[in-house]
Amino acid sequence: MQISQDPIVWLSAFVTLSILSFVFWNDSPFYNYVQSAYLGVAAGVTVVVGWSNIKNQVITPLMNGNYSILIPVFLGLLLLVRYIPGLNWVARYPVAVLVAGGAGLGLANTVQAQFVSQIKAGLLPLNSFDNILMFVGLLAVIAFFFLTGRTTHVMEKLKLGWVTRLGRIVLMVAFGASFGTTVMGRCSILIGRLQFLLTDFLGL
Amino acid sequence: MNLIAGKIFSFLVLIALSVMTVLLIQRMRQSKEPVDIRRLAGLDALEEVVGRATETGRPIHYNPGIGSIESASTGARVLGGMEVLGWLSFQCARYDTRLITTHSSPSSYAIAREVVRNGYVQAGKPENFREESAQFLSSNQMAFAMGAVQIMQRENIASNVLIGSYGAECLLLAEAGNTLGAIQISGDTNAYQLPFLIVTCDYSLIAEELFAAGAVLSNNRDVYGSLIAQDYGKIIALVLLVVGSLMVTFGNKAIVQLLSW
Amino acid sequence: MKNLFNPDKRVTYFLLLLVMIIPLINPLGIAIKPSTNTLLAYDYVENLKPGSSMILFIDYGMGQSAELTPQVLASLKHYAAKGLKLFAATQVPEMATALTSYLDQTYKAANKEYGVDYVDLGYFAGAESAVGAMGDSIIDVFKADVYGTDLTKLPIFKDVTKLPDIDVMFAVTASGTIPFIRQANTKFGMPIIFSVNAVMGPANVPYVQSGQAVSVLVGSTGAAEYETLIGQPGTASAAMDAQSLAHLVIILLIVWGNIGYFMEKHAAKHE
Amino acid sequence: MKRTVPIIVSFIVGMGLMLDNFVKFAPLNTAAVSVRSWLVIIALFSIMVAALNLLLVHIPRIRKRSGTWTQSAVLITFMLLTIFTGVFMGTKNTIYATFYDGILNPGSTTVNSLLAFFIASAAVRTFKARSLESSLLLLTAILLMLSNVTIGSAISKYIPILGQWFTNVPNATAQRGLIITSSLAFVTISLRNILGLSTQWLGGKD
Repeated sequence: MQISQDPIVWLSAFVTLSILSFVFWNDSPFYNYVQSAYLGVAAGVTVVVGWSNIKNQVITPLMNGNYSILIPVFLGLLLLVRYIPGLNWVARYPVAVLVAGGAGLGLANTVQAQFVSQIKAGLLPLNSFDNILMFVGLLAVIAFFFLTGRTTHVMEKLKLGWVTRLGRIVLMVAFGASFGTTVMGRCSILIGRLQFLLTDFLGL
Repeated sequence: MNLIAGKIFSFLVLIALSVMTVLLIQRMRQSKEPVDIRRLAGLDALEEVVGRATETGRPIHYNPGIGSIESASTGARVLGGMEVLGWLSFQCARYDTRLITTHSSPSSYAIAREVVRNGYVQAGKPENFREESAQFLSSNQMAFAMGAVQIMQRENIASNVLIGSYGAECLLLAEAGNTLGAIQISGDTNAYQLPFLIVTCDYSLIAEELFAAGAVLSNNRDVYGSLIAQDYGKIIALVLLVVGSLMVTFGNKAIVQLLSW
Repeated sequence: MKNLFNPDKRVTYFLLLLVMIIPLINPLGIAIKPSTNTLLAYDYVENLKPGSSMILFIDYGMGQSAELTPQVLASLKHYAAKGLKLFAATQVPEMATALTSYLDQTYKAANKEYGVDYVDLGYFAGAESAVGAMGDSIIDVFKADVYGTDLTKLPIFKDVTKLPDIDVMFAVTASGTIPFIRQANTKFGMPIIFSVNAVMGPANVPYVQSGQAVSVLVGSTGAAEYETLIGQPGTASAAMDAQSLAHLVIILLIVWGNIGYFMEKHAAKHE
Repeated sequence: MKRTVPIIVSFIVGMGLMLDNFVKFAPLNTAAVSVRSWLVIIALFSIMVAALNLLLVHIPRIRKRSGTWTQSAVLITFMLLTIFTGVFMGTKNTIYATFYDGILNPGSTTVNSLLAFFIASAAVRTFKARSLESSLLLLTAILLMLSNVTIGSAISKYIPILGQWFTNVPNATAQRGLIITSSLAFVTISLRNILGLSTQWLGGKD
């Protein structure tokens, strides 16, 4: 076991152990101050990377005479106006373009990507146990999500209340699958940290 | 001008959904019909939440999660939670029960403060409104969760309401509430956090049930109208699935072609 | 009775740490058998003809890198060995510098030529909207690579201007697969290989079954299997034994807690 | 001017980008290409505003010495140091690289690793089979936990097979149901945003 000589490895070992101390000592000052440092660096990195993008995607094209880019730049700068009292309504224009643009792009393909494609994928020949189970399970889950009286009263009249309960049970299997796999994800991040401490730092 | 092949059916479905949504929202805005939603376990438990807190004299804690109101994906969920908060604050004002809410973003803090104060005004007791009912903790997920847990432990809360937009912090909040023996109701559309909420809380509003509960409690006509439109969309899906599957079983691919038109 | 089945938190923390550290120091060497998902992704790339183009999107933060970076490195080593032309970008600002180091460890290490075999496009703002804009023109979205050189001057962009010109997408995401499916697969049928953090594995199975995604590699287990397939065991394989024991401990804790719960309920019923 | 025009703008942009996907109509398609490229630039400015917003949250706290102002002081100093070295001396500069590899990388990874501890403590204290549903959830979770890791197949070769079946049949059909129903919710919410029926993104009262 020979401890690493690299100062950066020492610094990250210190940061790792300070944050891990939170688990055993809830308001440990190490955790509080190291976390503040990390949040500061994270915000700083965002500004640095954002600035290099502004140079590449805004300033250089403008200098090369591509003036059509002035429109989005103008809208982007309007976002800064939000901090001038009385003028913050001006910032609504870039927000409108961003929110509506995102919604429009999402809407354009959501129906095909999720609604239509997944219904097509649900059209299975009912000739095997798995396919029949998937067919009934899918109908039950969709029926479970009937919420308003207009549909649920019809379900009660047709004595189909049990379909909603079946839908809820099938959903529990899906949530169980996600729950089980989440544990793997959380553990792998902690194991990654221990690997760093044991191999890179302590050289085991 | 012509339609792009392969996307025509989706376009028709989108138009049908849009027309239904707009018409139903307009009609619900005019009609006096009460918001009629199927029985939701989480909704009925809200009475129990207020009752338990009033009997024991211990406060109710509400927390909308780390999600911000501005972003499209989390905004609707936080606003659904705020509608539940509106009902809660009215009940707390009526029964003089203490209500504490903790927040991770200045905007959700500001809106919650307005919602709770409004609840006290409607109950005719504006003077009973207390600052503790809306507290901004931190925008960092872990610091926000631990701050809320410390308040829950210090105040020894009777009930814990976690309806909004959550990340991994909901595990911390729900576990703390559980170890305090508080009655807990949760609600989120985030399928990755729902498993934890269902296992740790007594009652859970699953996915769109959250919006339905919010619409009932605050008589939100727009949400009610769009929920009806969504239900009709589900009927379209069920019809396509049943007819399509039967036809595919007998080797007829007409519905599959229709969907890929 | 209460504290036997409801131990102090620190007891469970020590137990978890112990069970993870022991196999990291001396591994148990339990065999890693690749699952269908990993084979789907691996075989798809194996059947690509050399010189096909691939675009990599890093859509996870530094916090998830322990779970997803092993998969990125394993896949990039495979793509370099197959001689694929690689376009690499990230929509998370803090990952721009990390992306450069991942390319150095894989494509540069396999002495591929920058600008001809691979290009580092760095960070782009706008998430799904930007992927939508790349459908029109990648050059217009980025304009220059990380080093500031104009994209039109790079040989790799000779016959590639927009996203549909690229053969395959490799999206490594911790936030969601739908934005990539909507803007690339639905719009112009681009095949996508996903690597997602473990929590999103089960939720994305329908997209593999519907053919909208080639495969969805799941977290660090997928990475360990991929490392085994390319014959270069790395950090993910080394972590698998610790994963196994950690999972066993958590399962035992759940069972133990529930035994206490049922005994308590049983005792309460008889009072 | 303050409310109606932004709503009209959002209607035009939203509808335009949506229709562009379905309709081949030259003026609409070319306009949509440029609007999409605008989104990238505006989004770039909005993340810069969000990052600088941190200054507005923490600097008043430092000036007023209120609450955890010492932590805010540490945060702001590291933020400004990172910005200064990164912008003026380049990202290859030693100080910037030390902050990146020595603080940001371990910091964000370790904060995320804490969740493994909380799952372990919650496992014994709160994950109880209270009802039929939570027991079904827990049983499926335990099966998936075993089948996801190598020890599962070591215990018995049926575990991975059963795990795969649960993932590809009951789980897949339930997730498909969730996808179909959530896409309907997404459509109605996005429509209400574009058509100006819900305007919480406008913010403010006037």
